[in-house]
Amino acid sequence: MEPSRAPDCHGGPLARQLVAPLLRREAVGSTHHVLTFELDRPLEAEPGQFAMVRGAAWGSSPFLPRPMSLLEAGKTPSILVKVVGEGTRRLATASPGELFTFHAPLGRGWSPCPADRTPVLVAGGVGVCPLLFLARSLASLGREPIALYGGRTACELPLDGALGRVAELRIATEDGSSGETGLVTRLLEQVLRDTNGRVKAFVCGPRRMMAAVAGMCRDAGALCEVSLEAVMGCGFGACLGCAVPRAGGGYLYACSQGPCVDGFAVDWGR
Amino acid sequence: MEPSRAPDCHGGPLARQLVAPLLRREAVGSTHHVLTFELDRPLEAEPGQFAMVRGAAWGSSPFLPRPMSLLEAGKTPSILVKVVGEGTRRLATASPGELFTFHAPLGRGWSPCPADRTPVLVAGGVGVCPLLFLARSLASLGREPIALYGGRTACELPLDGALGRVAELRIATEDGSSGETGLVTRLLEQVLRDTNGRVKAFVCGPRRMMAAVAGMCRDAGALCEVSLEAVMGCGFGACLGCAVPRAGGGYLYACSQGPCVDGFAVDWGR
Amino acid sequence: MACDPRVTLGPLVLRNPVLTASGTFGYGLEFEPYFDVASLGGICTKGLSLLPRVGNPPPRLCETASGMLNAIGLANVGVDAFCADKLPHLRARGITVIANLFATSVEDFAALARRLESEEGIAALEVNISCPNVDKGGIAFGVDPVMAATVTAAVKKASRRPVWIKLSPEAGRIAEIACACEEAGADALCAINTIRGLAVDPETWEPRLANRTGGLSGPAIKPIALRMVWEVARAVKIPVVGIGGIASADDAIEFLLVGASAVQVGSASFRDPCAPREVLEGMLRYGERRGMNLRDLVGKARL
Amino acid sequence: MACDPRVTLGPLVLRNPVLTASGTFGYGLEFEPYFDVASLGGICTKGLSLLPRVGNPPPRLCETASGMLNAIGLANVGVDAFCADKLPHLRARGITVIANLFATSVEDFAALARRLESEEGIAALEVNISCPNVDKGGIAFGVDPVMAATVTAAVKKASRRPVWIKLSPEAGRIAEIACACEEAGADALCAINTIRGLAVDPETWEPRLANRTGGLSGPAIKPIALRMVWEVARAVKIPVVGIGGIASADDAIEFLLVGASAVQVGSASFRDPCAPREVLEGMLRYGERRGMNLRDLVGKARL
Ligand SMILES: Cc1cc2nc3c(=O)[nH]c(=O)nc-3n(C[C@H](O)[C@H](O)[C@H](O)COP(=O)(O)OP(=O)(O)OC[C@H]3O[C@@H](n4cnc5c(N)ncnc54)[C@H](O)[C@@H]3O)c2cc1C
Ligand SMILES: Cc1cc2nc3c(=O)[nH]c(=O)nc-3n(C[C@H](O)[C@H](O)[C@H](O)COP(=O)(O)OP(=O)(O)OC[C@H]3O[C@@H](n4cnc5c(N)ncnc54)[C@H](O)[C@@H]3O)c2cc1C
Ligand SMILES: Cc1cc2nc3c(=O)[nH]c(=O)nc-3n(C[C@H](O)[C@H](O)[C@H](O)COP(=O)(O)O)c2cc1C
Ligand SMILES: Cc1cc2nc3c(=O)[nH]c(=O)nc-3n(C[C@H](O)[C@H](O)[C@H](O)COP(=O)(O)O)c2cc1C
Ligand code: FES
Ligand code: FES
Repeated sequence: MEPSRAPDCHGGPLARQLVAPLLRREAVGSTHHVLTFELDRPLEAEPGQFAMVRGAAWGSSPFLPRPMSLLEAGKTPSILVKVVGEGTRRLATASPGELFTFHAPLGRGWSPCPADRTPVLVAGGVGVCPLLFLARSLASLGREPIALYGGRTACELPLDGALGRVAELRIATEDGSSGETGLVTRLLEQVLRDTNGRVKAFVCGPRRMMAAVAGMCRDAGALCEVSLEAVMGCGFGACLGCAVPRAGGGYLYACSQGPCVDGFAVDWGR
Repeated sequence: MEPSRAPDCHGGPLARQLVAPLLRREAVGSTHHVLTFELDRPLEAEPGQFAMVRGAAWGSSPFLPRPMSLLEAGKTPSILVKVVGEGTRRLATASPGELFTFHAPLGRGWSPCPADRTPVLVAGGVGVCPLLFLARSLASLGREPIALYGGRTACELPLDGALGRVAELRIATEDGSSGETGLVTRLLEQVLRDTNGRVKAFVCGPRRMMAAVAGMCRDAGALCEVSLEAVMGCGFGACLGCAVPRAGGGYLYACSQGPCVDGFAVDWGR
Repeated sequence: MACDPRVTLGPLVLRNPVLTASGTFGYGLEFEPYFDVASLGGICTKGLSLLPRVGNPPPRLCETASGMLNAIGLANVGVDAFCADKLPHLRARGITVIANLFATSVEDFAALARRLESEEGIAALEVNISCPNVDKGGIAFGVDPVMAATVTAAVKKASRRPVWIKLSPEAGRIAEIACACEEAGADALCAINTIRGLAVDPETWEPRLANRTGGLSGPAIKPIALRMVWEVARAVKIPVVGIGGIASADDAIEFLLVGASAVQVGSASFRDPCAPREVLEGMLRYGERRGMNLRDLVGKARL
Repeated sequence: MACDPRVTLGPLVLRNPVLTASGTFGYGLEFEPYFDVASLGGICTKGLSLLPRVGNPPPRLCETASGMLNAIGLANVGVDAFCADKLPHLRARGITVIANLFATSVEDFAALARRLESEEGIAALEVNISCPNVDKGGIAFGVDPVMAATVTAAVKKASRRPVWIKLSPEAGRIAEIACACEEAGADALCAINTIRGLAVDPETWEPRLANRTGGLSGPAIKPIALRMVWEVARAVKIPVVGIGGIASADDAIEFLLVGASAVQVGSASFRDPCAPREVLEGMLRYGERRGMNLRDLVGKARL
């Protein structure tokens, strides 16, 4: 049967779940790993979309697949993994050839940046993934994004080099081990001032950081899009597990209405 | 603290559980694998003893370790694995370097063969493991064991070559693809006749085979020792899961009173 | 050899015994990219209530050993939006739809059933008297035989459709509730819903779910579910639908063997959206290998 | 920073809150090669009955997702042999012993308690009114508040020792049973015992256990156990001992946070005989890192 599209499904390429071997795993610093998979046919995906990834031999535990932002699409898509628990630990110790279920592309990617707005990418830690993909895409369109990248310390800025190649990169660390000392919002403050708010911020990082950035953008008249963070069950709208409080009441679903949503559509207070 | 021995614990070396990497895995035919582990100090073990083996990264499922007869002791002990379910499948796909918990030596090994009895090893399928270890040990003592080895087909006779080097090997297969056509009991019949029953049979294989062999030995006045088969929880007497009906009522515990027990001590009918 | 996959659930003949469990399969349409949903025995919709419900605050999910806890709180679009936006598509695709109903009073359960009377393309009603994640209704009906019977009778009266009652694993004696529902006219019984559990973050001391407790599902609960389905199937004459941790054809066959006439695949669809199809295909292979119709496996365990 | 590991369970002060669960630690001596058992808070013996019991026919165990089913059937050497052959060794080694008791009548429970009165080296009695694997006794007492209270009162009367009642997860409302036992004089409550489950071999159609059903234990049940321990701890004033799927220090800390004063490590000891010691060491590190005494974690979850 030719797969048909659910009526309220967003546009973009249809998701497939397939079994794919790990092609290679590269350590990035001590706690991050880039995993590259080998697909049978190229994955079409937009920056900001994600994959649900799971070891084919995990058995019944860990049970659920793990949402991971796509770093790039194509025949050998990759993800960046930060070890925080059992699932990411297993990803970070996988050997080439190990089989994974790879379910992608999922969710809504970033929406376009209006021509009259400078794209400003605001990244925290592994939040860099969907933004690196976006930066590459913007660069290929001839746009010149500014990237603001923050973390506690220099080790928490994976892929900063790659980001610097496709964007004008500014860094902030809390301990001052790289770039400016302080939070990434300090960098944003300056950009908003310099540009008089004529920017669109694309934001992915810890919730508190995204909340702060959204607030600053609102005040400055800037546009703001964020990539939502939520524990996910299915990744495609079936479980209603990935709720995020919506401005005005009710919930947004990170996997089907996001992960990329208007930063002002989120109720950051609840 | 110096480990002390439980009061009703049998003699022999004390068991240790340690984490050991897989040194190598060799396929033996299409469904069997010999796994060799690398210990920090040599394992002392007797033929017939076993190990509880489990992947250190298995998490909570499969939950229990798997009992596996020792093929040999020393600094690089090995086991022979036949794939029957999830645990053995994982063992059979492990890569060198993967860490395992290795809990050994456990249980009671084979008891000595009286000087006036010919040792006759009766093996079915993976039952060959504790018998190959025994055959090597007997051979090193200058005894000349006879080994009777049976299976449905030639592929189900792993390690027949190794066994043939340390024992006088006779084979029976149900489909006649190797050795005599028929059951291993046919071979035993002849040995019992030729020796007038002056043998001690050491038996490890499917329950039905062990029951038949025990019956034949009893009739012929031969001694008979079997290696019990049971689903095990702990492997060292703590769960009482590995019960096997005892002649005269009650149960034997395969892990602590066995696995090697007098074949006439088992109630094969219940 | 031939294997007839069809099963009979009281007045209903299903294409095959593989359904999807409510709340784990969205409204069915989410799975269209993955396989032909109409090839299944049927789908149970997300729990429908008279009015839309936004559900519980997040976090709503957490993972546990071989399973997961959820406290979705019966978020749903409401029965009207379901009939307007979802049902026509399901009907057009030839999908067998079981409408899963949730209410906080006997009257509302009956009203829901009546509301659906005029809609075409609903094969049966599955009445959820066992949701552990809402303050009112749900499980309160499911642990008391009198309440369970009252709801059953009210829905039966309000609808000409087959009425399935979804039982709670938290009744001390599930067979007692099952018998009460049978007597009150239920056409089939579904067992089990999730089992209430709790998880706490040892670092923050916060519960991992905003609702504190949530329902445990997945392979972890399969042995408990299988035991309960066996208890229910032995106690009643009406058909039983088995649910709980089913992730493979072997799992599903275990449920048939202990007396279930059909099964529902739940959380396994999160791990693999094609899980229901794979369960079905594996069951067909099993039936063909043995030259048996799937319905002939029902109750065959040597128990 | 300093961390005092001691905990108080009613009249009893334990070295630390890590005990071993009955039936999963033999008579304690089996673990001597692995670590110093006396360093634990205590061990609960295999269930002791007045007369020796041979237990159920095999198979007695089967593995399930993140857990296992067992139907040992309370095989044990009997109370006399325990006192003669095991207890002197346990005493000599300084191991804190909790004697787990099983009987099929109130009188026999009392007789067991009396039998142990003259023995030294028993810190408390743990009364198993929740074994799912025997025909008579066990769970029947555990699902009925009146029966539970009767057993509690009888054992209390027969013994000067602290009496712990081990609760069944299969009572519809576990808190109700808990309160009944508290009123009847129990010194502490232990929760939970295993949950009855079933597994069938899809090829042979035989149950995987000769006893048909068995008790589910292991990480699979942890979320259910944690919820029940929370419910019990909220309902009573006496201390609660948490049991169910504990395999790591984090697991144990979760149980303390929801209100358990101590924990028991069960099936995890099969996977790793040193599990109880590792749970304890991890808890000590946790306490030291936070500069807290372990008893100060009890009930601290933000629930
Ligand atoms: C759309 C999306 C894209 C993501 N992209 C990436 C990525 O590119 N790289 C990356 O390393 N991580 C990414 N994450 C986060 C990643 O999915 C989680 O870190 C992972 O699921 C944790 O699994 P675990 O088994 O290691 O941890 P667990 O043992 O499951 O949990 C460890 C801790 O992490 C928390 N946690 C679990 N899941 C999530 C989640 N989905 N979001 C936030 N916290 C969670 C838990 O509450 C717990 O405190 C993304 C998440 C989403 C929703
Ligand atoms: C003392 C002893 C020594 C053993 N030595 C070896 C050996 O050297 N090589 C080897 O390949 N196997 C050996 N076994 C058998 C081996 O332990 C089982 O095959 C293994 O535990 C199955 O695990 P699994 O996860 O692959 O199968 P599961 O998925 O757990 O089960 C698959 C099937 O095997 C049956 N089974 C499970 N465990 C056992 C068991 N312990 N005994 C018999 N049947 C079982 C189950 O009932 C089921 O039908 C030995 C068993 C014992 C008791
Ligand atoms: C995320 C989630 C949502 C659920 N929502 C409902 C629901 O709305 N109505 C209902 O009757 N059951 C609901 N359930 C219960 C399932 O239908 C099923 O009974 C349970 O998950 C056990 O099956 P499983 O182990 O295969 O998941 C839900 C389960 C999950 C995991
Ligand atoms: C093999 C086995 C035997 C058990 N025997 C007893 C027993 O004799 N008495 C008792 O009160 N509980 C018994 N239990 C229950 C455990 O003490 C414990 O309550 C249960 O296993 C849950 O803990 P766990 O998940 O950590 O194993 C037994 C459990 C297992 C697995
Ligand atoms: S993760 Fe399941 S609906 Fe979003
Ligand atoms: S396997 Fe536990 S007692 Fe033998």
